[in-house]
Order: sequence, then C-alpha cells, then structure tokens
Amino acid sequence: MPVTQHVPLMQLQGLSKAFLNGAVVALRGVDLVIEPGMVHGLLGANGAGKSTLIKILSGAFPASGGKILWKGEPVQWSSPREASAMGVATVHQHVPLVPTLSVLENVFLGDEGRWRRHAAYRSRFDELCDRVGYRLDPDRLVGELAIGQRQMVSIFQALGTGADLIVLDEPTASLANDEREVVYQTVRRLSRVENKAILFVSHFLDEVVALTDCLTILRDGQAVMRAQTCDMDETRIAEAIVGRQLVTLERTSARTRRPDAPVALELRSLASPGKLQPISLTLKAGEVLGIAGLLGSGRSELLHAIFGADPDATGTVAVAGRAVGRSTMAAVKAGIGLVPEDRARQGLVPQFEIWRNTTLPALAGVSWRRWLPVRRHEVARGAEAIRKLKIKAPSPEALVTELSGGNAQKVTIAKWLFSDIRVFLLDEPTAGIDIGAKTDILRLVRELSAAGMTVLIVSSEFEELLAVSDRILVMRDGRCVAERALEDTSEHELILLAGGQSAQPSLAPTGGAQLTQTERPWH
Amino acid sequence: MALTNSHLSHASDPTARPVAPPREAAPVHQALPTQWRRVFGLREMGVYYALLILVLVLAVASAYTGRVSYLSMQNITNVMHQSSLTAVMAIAMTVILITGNFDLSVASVAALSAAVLIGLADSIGFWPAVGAAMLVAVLAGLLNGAIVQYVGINAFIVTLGTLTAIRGIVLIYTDGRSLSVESPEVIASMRAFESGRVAIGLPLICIGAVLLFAGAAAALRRRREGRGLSPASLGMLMGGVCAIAVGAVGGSELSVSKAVIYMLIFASLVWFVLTFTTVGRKLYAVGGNPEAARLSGINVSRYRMAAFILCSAAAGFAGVMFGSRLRSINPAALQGAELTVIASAILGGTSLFGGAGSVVKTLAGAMLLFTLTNGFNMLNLGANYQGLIEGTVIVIAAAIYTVGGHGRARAH
Amino acid sequence: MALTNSHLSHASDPTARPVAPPREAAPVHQALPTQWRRVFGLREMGVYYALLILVLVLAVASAYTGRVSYLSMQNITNVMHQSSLTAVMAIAMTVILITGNFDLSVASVAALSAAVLIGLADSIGFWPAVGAAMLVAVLAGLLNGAIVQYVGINAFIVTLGTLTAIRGIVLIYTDGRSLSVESPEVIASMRAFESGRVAIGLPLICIGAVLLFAGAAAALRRRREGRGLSPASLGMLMGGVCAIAVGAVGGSELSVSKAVIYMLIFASLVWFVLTFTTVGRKLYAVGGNPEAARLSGINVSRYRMAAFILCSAAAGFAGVMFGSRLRSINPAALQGAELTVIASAILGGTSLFGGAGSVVKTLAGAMLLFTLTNGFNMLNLGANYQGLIEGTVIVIAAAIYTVGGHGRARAH
Amino acid sequence: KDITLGYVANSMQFPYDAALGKGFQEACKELGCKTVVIDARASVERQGNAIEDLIAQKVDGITIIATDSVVALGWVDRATDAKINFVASAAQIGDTDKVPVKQVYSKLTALVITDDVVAGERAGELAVKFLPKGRTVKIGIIEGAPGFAVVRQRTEGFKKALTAAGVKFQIVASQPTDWTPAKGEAVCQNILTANPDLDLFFSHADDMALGCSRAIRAANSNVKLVSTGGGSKLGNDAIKNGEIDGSVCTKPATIGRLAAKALYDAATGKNTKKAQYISYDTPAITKDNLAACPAEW
Ligand SMILES: Nc1ncnc2c1ncn2[C@@H]1O[C@H](COP(=O)(O)OP(=O)(O)OP(=O)(O)O)[C@@H](O)[C@H]1O
Ligand SMILES: Nc1ncnc2c1ncn2[C@@H]1O[C@H](COP(=O)(O)OP(=O)(O)OP(=O)(O)O)[C@@H](O)[C@H]1O
Ligand SMILES: [Mg+2]
Ligand SMILES: [Mg+2]
Repeated sequence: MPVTQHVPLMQLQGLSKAFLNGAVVALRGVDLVIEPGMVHGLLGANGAGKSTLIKILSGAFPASGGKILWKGEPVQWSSPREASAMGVATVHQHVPLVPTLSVLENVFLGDEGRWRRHAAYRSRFDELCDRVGYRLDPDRLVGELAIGQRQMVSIFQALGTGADLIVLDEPTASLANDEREVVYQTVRRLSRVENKAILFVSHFLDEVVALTDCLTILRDGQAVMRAQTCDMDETRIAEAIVGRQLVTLERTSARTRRPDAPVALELRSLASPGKLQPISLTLKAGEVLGIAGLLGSGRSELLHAIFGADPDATGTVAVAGRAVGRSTMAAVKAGIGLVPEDRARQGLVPQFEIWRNTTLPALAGVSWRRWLPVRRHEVARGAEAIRKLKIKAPSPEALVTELSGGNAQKVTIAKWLFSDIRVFLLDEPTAGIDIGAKTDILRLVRELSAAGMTVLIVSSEFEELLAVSDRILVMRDGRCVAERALEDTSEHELILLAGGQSAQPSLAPTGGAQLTQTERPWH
Repeated sequence: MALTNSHLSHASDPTARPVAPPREAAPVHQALPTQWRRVFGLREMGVYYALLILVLVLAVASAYTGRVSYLSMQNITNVMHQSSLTAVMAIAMTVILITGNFDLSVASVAALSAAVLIGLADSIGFWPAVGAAMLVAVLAGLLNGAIVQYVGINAFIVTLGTLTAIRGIVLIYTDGRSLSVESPEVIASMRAFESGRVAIGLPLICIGAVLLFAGAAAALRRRREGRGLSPASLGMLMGGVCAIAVGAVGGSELSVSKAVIYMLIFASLVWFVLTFTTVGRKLYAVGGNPEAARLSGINVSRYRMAAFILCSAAAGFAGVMFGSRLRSINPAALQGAELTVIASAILGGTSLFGGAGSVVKTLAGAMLLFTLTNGFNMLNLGANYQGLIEGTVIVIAAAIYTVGGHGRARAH
Repeated sequence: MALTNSHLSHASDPTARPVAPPREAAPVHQALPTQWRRVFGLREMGVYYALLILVLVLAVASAYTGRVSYLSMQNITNVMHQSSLTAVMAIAMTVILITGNFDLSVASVAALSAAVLIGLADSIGFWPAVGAAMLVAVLAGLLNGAIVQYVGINAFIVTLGTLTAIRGIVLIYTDGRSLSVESPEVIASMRAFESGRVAIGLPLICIGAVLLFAGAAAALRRRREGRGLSPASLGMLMGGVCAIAVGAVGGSELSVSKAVIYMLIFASLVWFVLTFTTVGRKLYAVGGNPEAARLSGINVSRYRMAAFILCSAAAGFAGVMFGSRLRSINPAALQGAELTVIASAILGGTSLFGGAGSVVKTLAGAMLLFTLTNGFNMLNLGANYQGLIEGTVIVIAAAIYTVGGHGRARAH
Repeated sequence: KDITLGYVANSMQFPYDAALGKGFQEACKELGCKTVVIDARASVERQGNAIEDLIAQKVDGITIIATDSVVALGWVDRATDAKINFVASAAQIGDTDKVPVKQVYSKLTALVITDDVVAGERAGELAVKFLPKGRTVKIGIIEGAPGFAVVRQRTEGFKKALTAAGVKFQIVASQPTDWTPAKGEAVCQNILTANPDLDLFFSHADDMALGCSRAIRAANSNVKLVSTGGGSKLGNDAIKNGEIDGSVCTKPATIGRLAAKALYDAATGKNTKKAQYISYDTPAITKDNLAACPAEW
C-alpha cells in the first residue's frame, strides 16, 4: 500500500448538479476524495448520479454547485480539454468514439502531436497493447467493432494519455470474462505499479470487492457511505446501494420442469455465412436457455439470426411449429422479441419519450382498432413500465436521452413486456444494471418462464445464466460448442468451455437439445 | 446527454448546444405550467411567430405606404393559392425527411407529370391524362426508393441524378418546346379542376363550430378530472372562434381556389396519419433510429419506400395542378423549386437527419416564404434588394425557433 | 479446428465480418490479400473505376465516329482546365462535409468575390482587388460559420439563406449590369494570373522520379522487414511510371493553364493536411462523432468554423479565378454551381453525415462530371439527351462504389 | 389620376432584363407615372404569382418578359379580364412554333420585340462575309439553354440567311450552354478540340461569345466568331478589340421604353388600339459600324 499523501489528488466538495432547470436533481452535495495509488470504487443504483459526477469531474459539463480541488488547487474546468490537460482521463459510459476512424486514431484522438501518421503512434500502440495484455488490430475501423471491443478501445484511449487520474465509468459492463480480467490486471497495475489514481464505477460487486481500495456509495445523488473496501462485504455493499435488504436469488434447482410442454421455438440449421455455423435447436414453452460465450463468440449473431434481423441468415426458425419469415416484422408477428445489446444504437429512438419507446413494438395493443394509438393508454403503459422495472425517471414524458444508462436499458426491456411475445431473446439484458434491479430482471425472466414464455438469454455473467436457465449453450467462434443441462455444469466448466479448453467431451447434449451431428462434423 | 453515440449525436448537434440542455419540464405537479411554456415556447411555435411577425410587418408597411390593404381577403387567398403547389410538395417532403431520407427530384417529377398531362390530355382526355401523369410520378418514386433502399446509394446523390435525368426526359418528351392543350373540353376540365373557386364561408363556420365544441368538451372533461385547461383545448377553442369569425365576416364571398382546398385536404390527411396513426409513429421511429426501428419489428425499407412514393406522388399531383393551372408546360418549368420545397420543410423545423418534423409547421414555413415574395410584390420593393432581404428573413426565421428552444427536439 | 474455420471464412469472404476472436492479432501473412482487396476494391477505388470506364467509353465512341482522338493531351488538359473552378470549391466542400456540415452558399460567395474583384480592379489594381475579394469571401465564411456554430441553426437552412442573400448583394453591387475591367494593366495581370500556360513536362518527370524512388524505398523496406509489397508503394511506383511516361511523351509541349496548377496545389495541400496532420484527424473526428471529439479535448466549434472559412475562402479564390478568366462578371454568374460542387464531393464518396471523405476522390468526382459534358460536346450529342444521360451516369457511378463495398466508408 | 405600371422581369440577374427594366422606368418617369418592378427569378410560377399580385394591386398596365410564352396567354387573359392593359416585351405571347411573330395575340395592347428570326438572319448575312467560298464550311453553334424559343428562332434565321446566300455548310456541333460565358468558354474549347478545322462559331448571345473568344484565343485558332443577341457593353468592347467578329444589335432599354409608352398611351386613352406589333431595327454590327449601336446593356 503506497503512502497516502497529505494533499489528495482530487477532492470534490459539495458537488451538485441539476438538470432541466432544477426539475431533476442528479447530485446533491457530494464530497469525494481521490488519492493516488488507490482504486476508488464509486457505486450506486441506476440513476444515482455516478455518470453525472464523472462527467463533471472530467469537464464534460459544468456543475451547478460545489468545488473541485486538483492537487489542492481549486479548478474550474470548462471543457474536457482542460481536464485532460491537467491529467484526468475518462472512459465514459457510452463509449464515445469516432466510427469512421481506425482503432489507432481513436486511441490517440486527443493527442497534440503534429503528424497524423507518425510512426511513434504505432509503437506507442504496441506498447499499450503489451502493457494491457490485449491486442486489437490498430487498422480496423471502430464502426466495425462490436460493443465490447469498442469498450476496450476507449480504455486504451484513456491509458494512452498518461493521466494521473483515470476514471472508468462501467468499463466492464459490456465485456466478457477474459476481457474483464484484462481490465482488472490493468487497473491493478496502474494503481500499484504506476501509482495512478483510479475512479472505478461498476455494478459488479465481486469485482468491486476484489479491485477497489475504498469506495463511495451514492444514493439519489448523495454520498450515503464511504468506506475502506476491506471493511465491507458484498451483502453490505448491496444493501447500501439499494437501501434495503436484498434477497439473493438461489439457483433454480427447485424449478418445475414441464417435459410435456409444447415446443415453442425450433431452429433448423440456422446459419449465417462467416458469422454463424449451422445450429439446430428445440425449445419448449416455459424453457429458459442460457447462452454462454466470450466476446465475439457469435451469441448476438445467433439472436439476430433467430429474430430475422440478419439478412444473410439461412435455415429456418419455427415458432409453435410454424416457420417464421426472414424479417424482423415476421418475427415480431410470430411472437419473438429481442432486447439488443447496444441500447443506444439498436434499442431506443432518441427523439421519443419513454412512453413512445415502450409501446413501439406493440402499437396495435394500445390502439383503437389497431391503428389509432390512444395516447392515454400509451402513457399509462409507460407509467406501468416505470413502476414494474423501477425505472428512475420523473415521468413517462421524459426523453430516453435524459435517462441514466441503466434506466435506458430497462426501457429497452420494457418495450417487449407488454406485447404478445412468446419467445424472448435477451442479449445482455443486465448490462449496466444495478445489483438490485439485476435480481428484479432475473426474477422477471423466471416469471416469464413460469407464465409459459420461452426465453433465450445471453449474458457474460455465467453466474446469472446459472441462476435462471434450464439449459446452457456454450458458443465459440460462431459455433455451438457444447450444451449442458443446468444440473450438469458449473461456472468453472462454462468458463473453460467458452475459452476453448475442452471439458470432458463425453457429456452428451441432454434435454430437448437436437444438435444434429451432420451439421457439426468437426465434433 | 445520456446516450451519446454517433447515431444519436446527429439528432441534436451536441456541440451547438450545451451538453446539459436546460429544459423546463417535469415532475407531475409541475407539469401544467411547463407544458404551457413548452407548447407556446419558441421551439414549438417559432415558425408561427415568425410568420405572424412577417405578416404584421407587411401589413403595417403596406398600410403606411397607402397601398391596398395587405390583409385583404383577396390577398390572403392569393398567397394561399400561390403557395399551394409548393406546400403540397413540402408536406410530402416532410414525410420523407422524417424517415431520414431526402428527395431532390420533386421538381423534375412534377414537371414530368405536368408534361405528361399536357401532352396526353388533348388526345385521351383530361382524367385519363391525370391518371397517366400520376402513374409516371409514382414510377419515379418507385425508382428513387428502390435505388436508395435496395441498392443502398445515398439519397442525395440518387435524387440529384434523377433530378437531372427526369428533367432530361421532360426535355426529350417536349422536344425542348412548350406544350399546350388546345381542346376546349380539356381546358374546361382543367379550369374546373384547378382554378374553380369554392366558397368556404359556410364550411369554415361549421368547422369552427366543431372545433369550439370539441375544445369545450375537452376542457370540461379536464375540469371534471380536476385539471386545468390544456393547451390543446385552448387551441381548439381559439381556432374555432377564429374560423367562425373569418367565416362570418367573409360570408358567402369568401372563396378559395380548388388548389388550396386540395392542399388543405392533403395536409390534413398527412397530419392525421403522422399524428394519430401507428403508421405515423413508425415513420418517426424509422427516421429517429432505423436500427432500433428494425429491431422493433418495423419494416424500415418498406416505410422508407412508401415515403419516396408518397413524395413523388405528391410531386405528380403538384405537376397536375401546375399543368391544369397554366394549361401548358415549358421544359424548364419548376426548375429549382426543390430548394423552396426543402426550405419550407426545414423552416418548419423538420430535421435533416430524420425523426422529427411536423406537417403544420411545414405549411407555415411554405406560407412564410410565399408571404415574403408576395410582400415584395405588394410593396414594390426594389427588385435588387429582394434576394438580400429574403435570405436574411430565412435565417432570422430559423433563428427564432433555434435560439428559443435548446434541447428537446421532439418528434412532433 | 475453430481457428481453421474462422480463418477460412476470413479469406473467402472479405465483406462478411469474420468472427475471429479479437484477442489474437491478425496473422501477418493473412492480412495482405485482404488489404489488397480492400484497397483495390470497389468501395475504395469505385470512383476511379467509374471515371476510367467513362473515359474509355468516350474514347471508343469518339474513335468510332471518326473524330479527333478523345484522349489527346489537349483534350485532357481542357477537361482539367474546365473543372478547375468547381474542383477547388469541391475540395473545400469535402472538408466541410467531413466536419459534418454543409455549405450551399459557395457559388454565391464565388460570384460575390468575382464581382468585388472586377469592380475594384480598375481603381485599386489587380492584387489589392484580389485581397479585397478574398477578404469578402472570408467574411462570408465567418458569417456562415458563426451562425451555424454559435447560434446553432442548421447549416442547410443557414447557407440556403446566405446563398440567396449573398446573391442579392451581388445583384445590388452590380446593379444588374455586367461589370468588366478596362485597364490594360489589370487585364494583363489577370491573364498572367489565370490563363498563362505552364509547361509541365519536366516537373512531371521529376515528380514521377520522386514517386518511383519513394515507392521503391518503401518496397525495399518492407521486403527487408519480410513483408510483401504494400498497395501504397505499388501505387507510388505505378504513379511514378505513369508520370514519367506522360511527361516524356508530352515533352516540353505539355502545358496546363495556371488554374489547373492552382487547383492541383490546393488539392495537394488539403490532401496533405487531411492525411498527414493531426488537424486532419481532428477534422474527421469532429464530423465522425462531435461528442467524442469534444470529450477528447478537441475544440469542435473551432474546427467547424475553420472549415466554413476554408470553404468560403476557396469559393473566393474560385471567384478570383473566374473573374480573371472572363475579366467580366454578370450577376447570374456561377448560379447553381453549388449542386455540381456538392455532387463532385459526394460522387467521390464523401459522407453527408460527416466523418468520411477524400480529396483525391472528390477530384475524381469533379473530373467525372466535367468529362461527361466534355464528352457531350466532343460527340455533339443532342442537347435534349444530355440531361438524361448525365443523371443516369451519376447514379451508375454512385452505384459502382456503393454496391461494391458493404459497410462503412473509411475516413480517408 | 396616378398611373402605375408594372414590369415583371424574367430574371433581373440577366443584364438584358435589367436594362429593359431601366428603360421602362426611365420612360415612365418622363411620362410621369409610377412603376412596380418585380423579379420572377426565372420561374414561371413566380412570374404568375407576380402578375396575380399586380392584378390584386389594380395597376394600370403590365408588361412582362414572358418566362414561358404559352403560359403567358393565360395571364394576359386574366389581366385583360381585370381591365388591365398588357404589353409583351422581348418575348412573344402564344405558341411560338405555330404563331408567326407578327401575328400578335388579340388581347395584347402591344408586342414589343426583337424579331429573333430576323436577328439570326442578320448574323447569318454577316457570317457569309467571313466564310471562305467554294467549299462546304464547318460551323459550330453555341446555343443558349434548351427549352427557349429563341434558341430555335436564332438558329433558324441564321441557317436561312446562309442558304439564301448559297453557302454550303455543315453544322458540325450545336451544343447547349446556360447562357453563361463560363459555359461558352468550355463548350467552344471542346468543340474546337473535336473539330480543329472549324470555320465559324455562331453564338446565340454575346455572353457566350465572350467566353468563346477566350477559348479561341487560347487555342491560337483563327476560327471566326459571330454572335446574335448583341449590343451589350462587353460585346461591343469585344468587337472593338477584335475578339468577336460581329454581332447583331439588340436594344433592351429601347424595348422597355417602347413598352412603357404603349402602356401609358393605352391607360390614358391616347391609343387604345389592340395587338400592335412594335419592333425596331436590328442591324448587324462589326468593328466598322459600332457607333450605330450604342450599348444598352
Ligand atoms: N441530460 C440529462 N437531462 C435530464 N436528466 C438527466 C440527464 N442526464 C442524467 N439525468 C438524470 O440524472 C440522474 C443521474 O444520472 P446518471 O447518469 O448520473 O446515473 P448513473 O448513476 O450513472 O446511473 P447508471 O448506473 O444507470 O449509469 C438520473 O436520474 C437521470 O435521469
Ligand atoms: N475478429 C473479429 N473481426 C471482425 N469482427 C468481429 C471480430 N470479433 C468480433 N467481431 C464482431 O463481433 C460480432 C460477432 O460477435 P457477437 O457480437 O455475435 O458476439 P457475442 O458473443 O454476442 O459477443 P458480445 O458479448 O460482444 O455481444 C460480429 O458482428 C463482429 O462485428
Ligand atoms: Mg451511468
Ligand atoms: Mg453480443
């Protein structure tokens, strides 16, 4: 443990922030002390004000009140430029990168050098890769990357500046286990070896406990707890975050299986050239199928192929025995709903309020004679979504662009809850969602399944999969490499399978699995 | 801004506006006054205020210079008549802009449709020629839409290409000459179709009464629910009073040309569809975030295609009106009109990046532009100064609503 | 097994994104073919291919109809001369489009600058008049930029307004007359400035030699590093050979007008800045995602302002060239040129939404458009058919690169 | 009673239209009446709207440069129905293909016009002087923009004169511009490259001839250049300098004056004759007789 200096690196005093002329107060007088060589965890439920705090201290927008002291000096930065010049580097929650530039150029975007093609950039990039222990092709366009890789690019970007304080706003929310591990090691080395200060935001309590030295918990814009991490455990942190007792979700061993349930979803050699190898699968009504895999293993591709969102896909998808056409419209009509992984890009219409977004996929249901939406019903549905998913928003009239990351994610889930959906495809539904809400969502999945819906859930948190699924499919490189019934597997095995180590090949597919051998000759 | 991402940042330019848009809205107990403020704020009503100011300035100026009163019924109906062609195209353009596309070829399509009408009317009769003209226009829309949606080329360059190509077809069809109709029956049908005037005194009073009634009903219902007057019902009440007043004053002499009637009917239809139907909602969603719309089960290509076809069909209809009005066509007819059309839509606050726009405001935008030229003509302003003034007024009008309302770009 | 499989798909289908795990670096020996394919693929080279095809078609057609060879040096330098004005504006337009803005007012600004030049040259001399003209242009750019960036109005409507307003100023300034210069000295300076021809045989050979040398050096270095030939060095080698060949064949008779030289210098400058300096990267970033650029400490407003000023300055320079070329100006000069300018940029693959575009391709786009009209004139194609053909060629040219490449355009 | 007369230009950006307006305004001033001048900016629609607005203002007379001759028929009807005198300036009213220039539309007070077929003929007669005898000569025509009646009329007159003079000729190129010198330069350059043995360019207006002369000079060619639609300041200067070999004198300001006079006479009842045909002399001009054609635009 390095010696704590007398003058802290950064000190926030009574920071407050109000939006919309005071109608929404995001921060109410937060104090925070950040020391070099320490990893400072910043926790809080969705909408607690973490990102707002970070945006203020990185200069993205001004505070309404309070002071920022940098190395003891009061500072008043009016632009991100000043903050980064002082030595604050930030990874924002909504990964702002330039899609039309290469990875290399994004990493050194704010660099003040004169030449764009300087050879030093490449060597610095290689150095960064070595330092972090993660490789990215420097010449790929960022617009072509998946969300997890974009996340890594922005981490590189923050590291490339050589700042004293590195702020990470949910850096791991869209990462899979391996990449997370890379981030942990980087964070540890930065703080221990390079004596940098790190402000770390995450909803994963295990990583908070493992990684941080001290933590501050925000609730409703106020710091409700400050502590050394070693004094805390996950349960206490969780309680402090949500402000109530949490009931942990036990594994679904006691779930009632319905072997006689009708087949709800059937895939017959569904494939997509270059992205997805042929896959066949049968799911019963009420069944929950977890899909495990690493970043880029093709899980999203599978869901998109099922949903008809992948124009290149081949093979058939049948719902309740009837083949579904290859379009998202046909899929929705057949009762399939998809919660995409990238909420901003794929999930929400930014100009729409919460209620308009919520009712978008199922307008007919709130409409008079199916074509004249009744505003009263729609707003009521928006309010219902807010209530049901505990979305933190002033009213259904709030624009989705004004919500915090986790709350926006909840809106994308709410979109499908009210429609006539039999098959839910959830792609990282809990990304960026706080610990309290996460259990709510997992419970929701169970409720859906109890009500006879079929759920396919993709998550990089295998624990989560184990908590809700009946069966788990492991994917790698666009192929389904294994399938396990819940009882037959463990988190450890899943990690091994996803990472490419073969776990006992003798374990044959069980349950309703129909992985046709001919389609996977390499097995 | 919570969702910052390359797609979304187009929707509202984050650099031009502060990142934390100060907005007055909010918790339910606050909702009423803020709702009022929003509805009557510059952002929502800017273009109407701009129009109002312009009309007032012109009225005062013309009264001051002792010319015929600017606000005479005849002049007002003239402006409406003059703007009707552009307005029809601008309304459809609004729809295409809402879906996130662009159509530069409207003027050429209108000219082609007018040429087909004039070219065929003598031989096959007026109505069949109208059918042929509309068919040609719809085909042009199909072509545009298919190239943009299915080949995937940028709409700007495609419609710039078809703008040129279709104008070329007009040139070939007319062989570079003006065409005109000869047959007296056709001329009579054209006159009846386009220029005939319709008395609107009585209908106006009826509409006013309906509005008054609806407004009062809404207000009463809200009162019963213990809430105050809503802006919508006040609007209806005021609109009703105005309509009745104008209808009563104008009496049976009040009449507008059929072109105006068509324009109003078309505007109401599109307004209704955009505002009240699922189709309208989906059009906004398609423009606001096509990927999200697609993943919500909306057939994005189909809606965008439909917008192209609507736009060309509207252009075709404008061409039919144009042909019937002038009863002849010159190959250069309507050249450059696309810029006025797009300017109307954008003055009305329609976003070039899709997802936002309103038919009524587009209408106000078109009226603004035509009021301006009409004002020049009435005030005998030096021809040399018109360009400068017009340009300045356009920028100022746009400034009125942009400066007035930061933040919240709503879909409608 | 898994690896083999994903690599196979890598090699066999470059457009489909491979599912190769991102953790491992792409193996070097595999990267080459895809890089080649990308660089010479339709998406990257589409506009050059389109230009090439057009030139070939025209050459064959003119040979077939027994006219003077289309590919004569004289004709090629003619096309370059004719496109030089538009190309200068299109290059600057590319920059403004890259930053995510739009400028419709270029043609008006150019006309204004030409009018100022012609109006003042007689009284204050050529070079002071050039200074005044450029000053006026830069002021116009400042005005545009300030309104767009600091008032926050949409660039389309602002520059539509200034397009009209500045044209109005030209009208006022010229009072509807054609202006011309009288003084023989001024005429002489103008001629020297603009129309003088410069022999480029020798310089071309020199440039070719430098390119050859650089290309060979790069190739050798890569060879030493154990990597194969890169497309860039092959390009340099080929370019060098071509330049030397053309220079040698043309010899001392090969000459182009100064306008072409200016255009080439301007293009090289802008290309250099965009490709090799951080300013260039920041311009792309500002357009690609303004919020990301802002958060990386880039002064978005300043870069966008600068682009507006550059664009107007380039328009001003084009105006000066125009004025010097014709030594007279009429108020309608250059009207409508903005569409050709924007079309050149977009044909060159510049995105209307910012963040992508290339100067060299824009140049090719401009050449494409002017080659087309040149071809019409050379082949004496009927006036009526030109529009149709031009529109079709534009769409087809755009189709060539759009269909060829799925996915995103690269920033350079 | 005050008399107010209106003039609706096709586009004030063309010096021709502006000069016509100047002549019109000057004459009105001398006659003691007010004027309203409107710029239709080359749009048929706008011109129609302007006329409607003038009718609403109850002016005493209207003159226009019709953007579209056929369409203008309807406007004349509407104005005369409202008892407003109408004079057509510089462009015919009615279908130019079917109605000879001199057959003036009956509701018009007057048509004040340059006879463009005759002007084309004058240019042709001039061209004959410059052309070599005894072989088929090659001619390039620099047209205005497609869709204008004068484009056809000027070419028609030109050819008529050549045929009348017994010249054997071949039109090797006839290419459109949009009435601008810049396009004139490009088109001439291209035509010259394609036909180095060209004998003469015929330009539809001085403006394009100005650009064309630059192209000819740059190519060091000695092809002749004859224009019609001349009499502009720049054109006359160019003739003086020998850049253009000859042109045909047109006088827009005179047209404007004549139109104002005709309207004034009709409004004051001095001359209520309908369908008058008013024209003026359009002599060919060369270096030698420039004085005969003082530049009006
Ligand atoms: N631009 C904005 N306009 C209005 N309200 C906003 C805006 N940005 C944030 N808010 C509000 O401020 C509050 C705090 O949001 P913030 O993004 O800081 O939450 P967070 O703690 O980061 O949550 P999450 O874990 O979901 O990311 C939320 O209630 C949100 O609705
Ligand atoms: N090496 C790579 N090259 C190109 N694209 C890749 C690569 N790796 C991953 N991708 C991207 O990843 C996608 C395939 O992975 P997909 O998103 O389906 O994985 P996933 O298992 O859902 O991972 P995630 O957890 O990131 O969503 C492709 O669309 C592609 O854009
Ligand atoms: Mg957050
Ligand atoms: Mg995924």
